[in-house]
Amino acid sequence: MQMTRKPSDITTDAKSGEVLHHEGEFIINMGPQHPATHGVLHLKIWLEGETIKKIEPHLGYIHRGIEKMCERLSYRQFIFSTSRMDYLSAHINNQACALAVEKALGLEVPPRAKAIRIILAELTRIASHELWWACSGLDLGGVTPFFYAFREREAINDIMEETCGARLTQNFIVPGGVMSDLHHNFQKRVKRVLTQIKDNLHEYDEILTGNIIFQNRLKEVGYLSREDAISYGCTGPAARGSGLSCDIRKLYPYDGYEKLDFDEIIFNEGDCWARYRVRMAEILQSVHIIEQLIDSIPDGEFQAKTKNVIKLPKGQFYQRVETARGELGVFIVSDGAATPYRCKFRSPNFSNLSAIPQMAQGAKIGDLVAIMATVDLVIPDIDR
Amino acid sequence: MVLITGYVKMNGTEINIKKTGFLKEYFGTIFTSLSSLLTGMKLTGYYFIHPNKIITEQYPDNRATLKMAERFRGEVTLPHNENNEHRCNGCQSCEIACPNGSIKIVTKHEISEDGKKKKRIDTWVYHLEMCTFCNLCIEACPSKAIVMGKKFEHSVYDKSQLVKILNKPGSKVMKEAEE
Amino acid sequence: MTKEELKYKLGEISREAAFDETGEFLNVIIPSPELLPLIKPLRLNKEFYFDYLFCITCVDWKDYLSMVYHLTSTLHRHTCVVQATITDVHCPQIESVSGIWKTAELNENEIYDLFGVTFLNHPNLRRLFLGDQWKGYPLRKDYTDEHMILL
Amino acid sequence: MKKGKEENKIVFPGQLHESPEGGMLVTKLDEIVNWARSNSLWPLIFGTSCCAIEMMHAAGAKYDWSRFGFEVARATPRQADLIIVAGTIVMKMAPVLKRLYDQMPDPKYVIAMGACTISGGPFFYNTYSVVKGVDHIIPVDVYIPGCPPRPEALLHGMIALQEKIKHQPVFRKNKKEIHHDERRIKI
Repeated sequence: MQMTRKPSDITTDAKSGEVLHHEGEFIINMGPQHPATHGVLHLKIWLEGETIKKIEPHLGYIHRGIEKMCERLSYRQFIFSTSRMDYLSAHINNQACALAVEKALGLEVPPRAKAIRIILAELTRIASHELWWACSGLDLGGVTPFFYAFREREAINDIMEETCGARLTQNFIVPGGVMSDLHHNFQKRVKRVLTQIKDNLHEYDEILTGNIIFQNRLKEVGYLSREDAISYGCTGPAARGSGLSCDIRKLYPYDGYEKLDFDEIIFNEGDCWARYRVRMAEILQSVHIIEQLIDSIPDGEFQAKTKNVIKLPKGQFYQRVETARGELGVFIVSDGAATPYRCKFRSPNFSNLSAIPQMAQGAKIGDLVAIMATVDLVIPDIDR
Repeated sequence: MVLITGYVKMNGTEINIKKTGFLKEYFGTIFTSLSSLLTGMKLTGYYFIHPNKIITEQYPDNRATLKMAERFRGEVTLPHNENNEHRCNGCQSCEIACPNGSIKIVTKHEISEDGKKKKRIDTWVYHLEMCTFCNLCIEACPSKAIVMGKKFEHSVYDKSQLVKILNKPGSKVMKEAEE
Repeated sequence: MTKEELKYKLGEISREAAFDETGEFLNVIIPSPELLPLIKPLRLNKEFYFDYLFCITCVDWKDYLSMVYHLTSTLHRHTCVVQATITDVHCPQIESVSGIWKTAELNENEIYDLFGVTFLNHPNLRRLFLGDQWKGYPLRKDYTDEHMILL
Repeated sequence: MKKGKEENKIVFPGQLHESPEGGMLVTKLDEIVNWARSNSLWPLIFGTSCCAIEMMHAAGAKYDWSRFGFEVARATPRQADLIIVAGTIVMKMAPVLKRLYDQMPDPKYVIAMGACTISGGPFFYNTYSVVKGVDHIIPVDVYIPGCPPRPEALLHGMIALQEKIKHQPVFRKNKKEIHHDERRIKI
């Protein structure tokens, strides 16, 4: 963090005459290399004493041009690049792309592939929330949660490695199904992990949730009203903590979520504590979803037959899924060729980030870390 | 909704102090926060005296027993048999399937015994420094010539060592894999 | 509201609107000056109540640009897509919708950065990702760069 | 020291002349300093994308890089002597990375972790804003390919760096470094 303080009363821009800042006002640059930003985010913060007056996000420190890149990749290939966007829910990103292609082709995915996708997606969601829990503890000054959450993450990563071949960026989904069948150990190990998570969740509560110091840092901090959440386009746990029903799995079900029994977690308080509780409850909902499927994975093919070179019909296709952070939309404009004409990823983090200045208005600078921790940003997903 | 996670139990310890007086509130806050802190530290202490629950893996010492999963993607390999033969016939499907151009196959034309011109691989260049292990090349290979290797320790001091030539010198294509 | 009802109601608001029903959602295609007169009632009118702008993007069609707004309503749960055509490729301009949906502010910065579309009445228009020194608009189809090695 | 000059010099009886690797004392001092340096590498966290998660896993309970003395991960360059570049570096980030590297005190080491850092990786072709390899900006000591590499692979790379540090000259006059490029890493 660099701190600048100008001695003169009012500093104005030489060209436009616009007032830049007044006396007693600090401008602090948080980032682009700051441990609490979970990546390379640059926030320019106007402060009056300790109170935040204004925040301006400066992005692009990890802008890799994935949308441009996808215009030259075939529909089989462009799936892999999306795992690098929101790498914590890489599997769900891949699923979104595959679903968009399948929707355009009118391709029917075998039920076995659907079940495999959902189980892996929910495992990804649990792993992502575990990491969020670890890091929000870390951001707010507790190092211990980090080690507890990574224990469960390792168990999930081992399953991913055994079935998909990679720990983090799996690239297991292909248009029309999944790349290969489940590993024979899969069901046994998933059940073991689910019991481990359920048994260990009380430890999470003992270490962090029940801690009064931690609770006081989250309660009544970073308030976001339901109207603002809608206006800023917030999705995911960040919006559900403000009472907005926006779970894509419920509203626009895909891959057979409509047959499953689970609850959409909604809290109405709108503060950091509500967002924290949404995520903690979502871990259990994901466990519940996997439990329904794990013993009844349908038999049959794991991949529908597709042509070697996939060509989408002309038109525009929009597919949305619920990642661990909210709604990911894949918007493909096709001109009938083997590559997309234009590919847009509506990322959940980008909209959630735009609400941070609103949440942090009038808060103290120390609370900004709590706000960013509970919104759970993944910066490469913002910049793409 | 609150019932499903365990924090209902913890909610009992939430600060619930009425305005009874400054001192009582002040010390009450200290007491509750200390007690909740100790609850967490009790758990840490539990693991401290239960060393059998430690999951730490002794990495460089356990290399002999460390086995990667069956499907683990470590590197692309081109297996050769004992006669120095491989299955790659140089169709370049993997090169086309690779999304980031980490495979380059240089082909040459060979004249076989019966006088026919045949396409054969000259060098099978694999850029390990660019590979993302997405498995698309393996899926695309029609003759199953390439497989994913299990080795993951690729650290080098020099970047140029990461560009690998997978076909061994003097290797030939297997009879059954031709065309 | 179903697609047909939306189409009928929207046709009453804007005379120049063309409709495309081939996709999943109802597409409303309008010229760029017609954007605000159409989109304001969509947000404010109780029967439409499109309060949730979930995706803004731009598509470069070489001889024209089209801004694509995906709108949905958290009340009625109906969706429609507004496509505003910008014919001037060299100096594209369109009215900002950041006064109606706050999410548009950052998204329009992104589009300004990557496509070069200038948003009129935008509170803080700046190049979000690439910075002011960057030349050209990368997501345009005619963009060339020496750093960009094509496979 | 030039070899050609030494051959032409007349050696008087009783005169001390340096051995090519430095004297006994200096060599031993070197070993001590390098032992201390290699076992207390404090990394600067420079995680920009996916590789940072695997770096966190390496710090986590299962892999636990504190077994090697790496656990003091710092967020400031002033207190770090190793920078693990984990993730894509884009044009806008490159000056920041250079500046962070310049702010680190000597001796400093760089590990390039993951395909994006080594060469641009998946973003080498068809993108406009990615730096094609971090060694265009700062000198790299150890390259760890993978996308992202396993935590064990990161540990392997860091042990390889320790190996390299153990062989570098500190007090020895002979500043010719041992060519690590030809040596295979063995641990």
